Amino acid sequence: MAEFFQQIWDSFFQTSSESPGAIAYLVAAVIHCVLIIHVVAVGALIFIWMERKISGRIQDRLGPTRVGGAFGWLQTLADGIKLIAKEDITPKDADAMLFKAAPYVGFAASYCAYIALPFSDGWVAQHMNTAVFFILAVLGIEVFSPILAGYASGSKWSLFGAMREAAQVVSYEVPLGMCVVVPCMICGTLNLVTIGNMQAGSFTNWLAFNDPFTFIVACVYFTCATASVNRAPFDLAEAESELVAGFHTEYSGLRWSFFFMAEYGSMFLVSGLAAILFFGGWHGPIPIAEPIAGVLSLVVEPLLNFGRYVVGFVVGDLGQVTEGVVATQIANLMGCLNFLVKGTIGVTVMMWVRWTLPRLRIDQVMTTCLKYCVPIAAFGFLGALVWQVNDLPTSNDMPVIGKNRFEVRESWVYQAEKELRTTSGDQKSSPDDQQPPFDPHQATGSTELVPQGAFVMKGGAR
Amino acid sequence: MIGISPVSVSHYLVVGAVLFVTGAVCMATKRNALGVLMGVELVINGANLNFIAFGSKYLRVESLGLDGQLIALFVIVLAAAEAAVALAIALNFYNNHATIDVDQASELKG
Amino acid sequence: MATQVDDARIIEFDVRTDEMLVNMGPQHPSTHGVLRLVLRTDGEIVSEVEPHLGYLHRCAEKIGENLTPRQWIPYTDRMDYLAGMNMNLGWSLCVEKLIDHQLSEKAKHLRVIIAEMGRIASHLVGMGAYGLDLGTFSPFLYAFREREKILDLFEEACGARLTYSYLTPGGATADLPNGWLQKCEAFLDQFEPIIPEYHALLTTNAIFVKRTAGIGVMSGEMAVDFGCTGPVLRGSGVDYDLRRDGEERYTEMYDGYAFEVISQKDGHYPKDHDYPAVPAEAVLGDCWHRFYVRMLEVVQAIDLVRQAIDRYSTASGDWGVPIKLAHKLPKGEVYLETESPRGQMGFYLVSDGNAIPWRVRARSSCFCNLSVTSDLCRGCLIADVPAIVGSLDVVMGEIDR
Amino acid sequence: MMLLAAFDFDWHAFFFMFFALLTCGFALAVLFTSNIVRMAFYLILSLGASAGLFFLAGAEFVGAMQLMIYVGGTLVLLIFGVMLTAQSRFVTMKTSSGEWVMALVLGGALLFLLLTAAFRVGDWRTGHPNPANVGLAESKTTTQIGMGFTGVRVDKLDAPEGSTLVSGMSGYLLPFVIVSVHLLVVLVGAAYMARTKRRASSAGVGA
Amino acid sequence: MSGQNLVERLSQRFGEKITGSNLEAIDPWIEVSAAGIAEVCEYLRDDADLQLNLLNCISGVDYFIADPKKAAKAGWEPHTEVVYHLSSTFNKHTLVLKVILPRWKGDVEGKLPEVQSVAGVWSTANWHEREVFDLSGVRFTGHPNLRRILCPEDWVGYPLRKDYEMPLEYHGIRGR
Repeated sequence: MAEFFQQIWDSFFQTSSESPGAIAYLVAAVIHCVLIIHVVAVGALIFIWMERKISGRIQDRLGPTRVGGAFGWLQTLADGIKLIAKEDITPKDADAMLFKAAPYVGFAASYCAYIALPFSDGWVAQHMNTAVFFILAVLGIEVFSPILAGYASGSKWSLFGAMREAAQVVSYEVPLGMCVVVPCMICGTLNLVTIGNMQAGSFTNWLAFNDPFTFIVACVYFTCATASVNRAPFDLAEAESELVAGFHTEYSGLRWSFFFMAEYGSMFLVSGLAAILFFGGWHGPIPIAEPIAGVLSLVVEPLLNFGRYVVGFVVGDLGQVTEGVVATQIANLMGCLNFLVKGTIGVTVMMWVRWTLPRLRIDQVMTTCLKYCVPIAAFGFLGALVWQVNDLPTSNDMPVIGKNRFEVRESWVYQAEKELRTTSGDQKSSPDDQQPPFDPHQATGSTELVPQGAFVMKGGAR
Repeated sequence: MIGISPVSVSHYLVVGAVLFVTGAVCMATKRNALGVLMGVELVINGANLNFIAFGSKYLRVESLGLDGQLIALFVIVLAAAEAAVALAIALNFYNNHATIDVDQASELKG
Repeated sequence: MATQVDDARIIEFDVRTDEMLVNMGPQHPSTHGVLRLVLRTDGEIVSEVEPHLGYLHRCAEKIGENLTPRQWIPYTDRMDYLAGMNMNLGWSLCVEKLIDHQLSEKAKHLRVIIAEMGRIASHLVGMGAYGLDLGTFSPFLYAFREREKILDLFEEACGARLTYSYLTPGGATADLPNGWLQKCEAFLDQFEPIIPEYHALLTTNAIFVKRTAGIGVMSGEMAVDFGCTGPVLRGSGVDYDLRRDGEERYTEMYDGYAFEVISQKDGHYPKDHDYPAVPAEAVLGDCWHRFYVRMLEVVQAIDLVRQAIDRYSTASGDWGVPIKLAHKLPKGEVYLETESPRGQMGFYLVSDGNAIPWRVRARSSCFCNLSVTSDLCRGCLIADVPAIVGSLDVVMGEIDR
Repeated sequence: MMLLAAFDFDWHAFFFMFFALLTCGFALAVLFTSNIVRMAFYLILSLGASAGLFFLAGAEFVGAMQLMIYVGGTLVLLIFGVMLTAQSRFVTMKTSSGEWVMALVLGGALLFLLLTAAFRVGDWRTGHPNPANVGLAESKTTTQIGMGFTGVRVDKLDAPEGSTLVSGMSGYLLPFVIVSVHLLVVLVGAAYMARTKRRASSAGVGA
Repeated sequence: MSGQNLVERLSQRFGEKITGSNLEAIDPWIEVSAAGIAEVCEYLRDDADLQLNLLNCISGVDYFIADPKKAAKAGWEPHTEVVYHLSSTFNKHTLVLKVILPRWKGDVEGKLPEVQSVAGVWSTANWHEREVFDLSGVRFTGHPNLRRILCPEDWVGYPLRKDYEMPLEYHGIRGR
């Protein structure tokens, strides 16, 4: 029993230097699961309520006002209960197995993508080196849900919705991928935690403001993201004025709500991805989180140590809280809030757009993608590339509070230069070129293969 | 786990072999051109699994290294190209003959 | 999507798909009631549209053969239920034409106020619902917000909000209550500045223009050939409005009013300097123009109501006492059309000399306007079908009668 | 891997079994289903599960690539094809039992051969003595792969002098370029080929 | 152009096909024979003076009284009229045409009277003729698609005929 508490304690405050035990991992896993489930499921509840309130305000009405007090904040819950109670209908012409499986495919994909989405520095379910790529890939899988639903429903309107969805999502993956590549290129990694951390400091360090091209790319990213999660004005797959309800025409009750949870889940996902890739991730516009956390930890740390002392009478001594861990965790918590706020802002913008604009036609959606988004994204990509290679000044060079993002310079462009110089030159075995031993605990992406000398060289150039 | 701890290359090869054989049988038995295409995908995937297994550093001390992954990537891309062409052929066949049954594609038979 | 090839007998497709028959309606969000369109589609392209009517058919004409003209007034309300006042007006004028009843000045101005307010209310629905057809929800509520205020005014005048039965043969059921005119003016003052908001949300919105400009283009000749009337006809550039060109009995209501028929002449709309310019993509006779004509008619109606209020308050005579419920009709037959918001609403009345007509016939404007659908929709995309049908602004209650 | 090593239980083997069973099971489902749409669905699941095996083997990039290109791209294309041709008479097409027997016998023989081969080599059979020690960094192959495609093998920098691999230069630049061009040509060709020409008069079947 | 002039002009041109006129009515009308209506309409549409390019309405009116005593006092024989209301968007004038038909073709009950379709002259006529066919039971020869339009396809009877009896039951729905 004591060991159990010890490990939980360790998982948060790392009292010992050795790696945490299995139960600590289990606790961490449970926390991650709970967190992600809440972001997807409870998040959907909140976002649906938000959408109602926002659309109400946009349209000069109040939105829900009854259930759960003046703001109607329990309205979605009440609707959820209604949906659970509704009859689950499978049409006669439907392919029953696929019809029933389709909503879960979408929800699972949406949920699965959250595995790689960090909510704060290191607060991520699975710390992946290819997180960006993974999220895009899994988002791409989500398209099967409408396709299968549309096909299996046995309704022509559903089939239309499915075809549209397939064509649209597959097309929009192209510009979306191009846009995502730009921050990865600047940071030299696909690791979202690293990308986020590189934008520490004031908001000038955010990649969207890195150079003019990244800003363009950020805008295109958001457009394409809106399209790839099927939000208006690109919500052709469920265009109610044309296709009744598109691919979910035949669905009812809880199955139908799974589509919605998946939709809102992916909305927050792409917004969160935008926040990390372009808008500083969990870093606020002004770097005040760490000082505040430092001050707070002066209060919290003694309290924790006191608590440990009290609990220690029952379960045995748990060990001292490691110096600085509390401050880091508080900063992380604030970062997490930061991140949630940013993601929510993205979702809100999507709602705002939805309730303002008419819907595009399918050919216009394709034109927007192929004639506008792809060329602009390619232009932004090339521009950002040229900017990086020529070492043009970025907003990051401005003398502002916070860290200077020197790592940004450490992109693969330099690595390639370095390697090419090494290999084409005669002497190859200068000690700088050796790979440094990897430290498994240090999970950074950009420096993984970079010889130490590169830093020195860059530092000198500055 | 019983029997397969630690996981070795051989275990991956078994999965690869099952995929390969399933795909091959699929190609042989399916009459729908797209079913045949799916068999091809399975075969390719089985082969890919072998490359990954040989390149993995978790399964062998002396692994193939990066080449395994690089070749796997090439295979994936080529499979995509293959699927596109095969699908185009299937659609063309369907358009011209109003059927997707490969057994009826006997125009070139002597 | 089909591209041109040299050999005209060979059609090239992107990917061949099989033709499908799809039912749009009668339960469909964007068919304005219970219209059923049977679409024959090849992928997203619609090759044929066939409207099926009659889901709201209750044979109001047969009912009219068993009721006196005043008793039939509520049935006219329920034809175009979005512009009940204008329907009342059309039937009243028709009956008055048969019995040769002359109205006082005051009653005529009252009718102008009511009819033009009804026009505003109706066009507001047309506008909002068209936004819905194109997938934007907010303009609908903005439109209804203002329409509600008009309905409040109507309610004050006649006690009903949808089926008014207010204008009757002989005049109206009651005079306008005290203070009504001031309220009406206050509404117009408040409403007029809002119109640019609608233009910003719809008329000039880039996506809206993309969805409507150049879609469903109908030439003036075609519009006349299909008997299209009202904004649909004027949207095709035909300069024809019964308020100016109609029968004496109807146009004399508008004698002395300053208004211009809203139709594009020499590339310009009257008074269009205040309102957004026609976008470059728009072709005369497309959905955008039909919509724009409606928007301009709202402004025109505001202007007319203002003039009518001025003249009503100084006019002589009474508000027009209704004829007796069982007024004996002279033998004969009359036909009269009025310019209702959706087009020319005609009533045909045959009397054999009894109080109850021998035959009543309603010429529905939407019925003719809708008949053009299959020609306009040929070869368009599925998404264009709601755009085109919506731009015709049909009300099924009037079509099916 | 650290995580998996945390328990005494061999999580690596457990997850391998999990994904392997999913992969093989759904592959067999593809084989034994006669409904073409369900076949496509099972194929998605099978390939998705095999992406799990890729992740497990430390090939994160390839796994994500498998999900993105194979599952998210190729299979969507395939499903498109299925939907375009899914007339009811083609949805389920039965195979004659003779063909089944033939195919299964030959397939069984092939499987036996492959399985024998799989366990022949001792080095393949034994596995890594302590996979938990390999470390996270070994899975960080993204940059290496990227460099490999541009022609620089950063993992081969310390190759011995004079070996067939010129140090660091045994990359895949040429194949990469060839594959890119090939892909482009194939896509253009496929798009061209899928277009049909029909006589305007015969709206029905074929040219 | 005064009514009298027009009637004379039409009579001159079409002779027998103009069977009568009533210029004293509130809306004066010209009576045209069932066989000549399409021809006359085409002329009215294309004539440079008239340009009656807009067909407002086609109405069917049934004249029939079941009660023989009342019928005797009616002053007319049972018949069916098809009334065409025309107007011109250029000249802003209107015209009424009438075709007078027997209630049943050859007085055989159930055989619908026939009149030429003008759907080729004005496209408006397409649906209006369908409606008249549907409700008043007049067959328009040469109509491209003469089906019921407002009533269901399998409806029995023509509701606007004076001798119409509402069916007692329609697909299990009580009629009366």
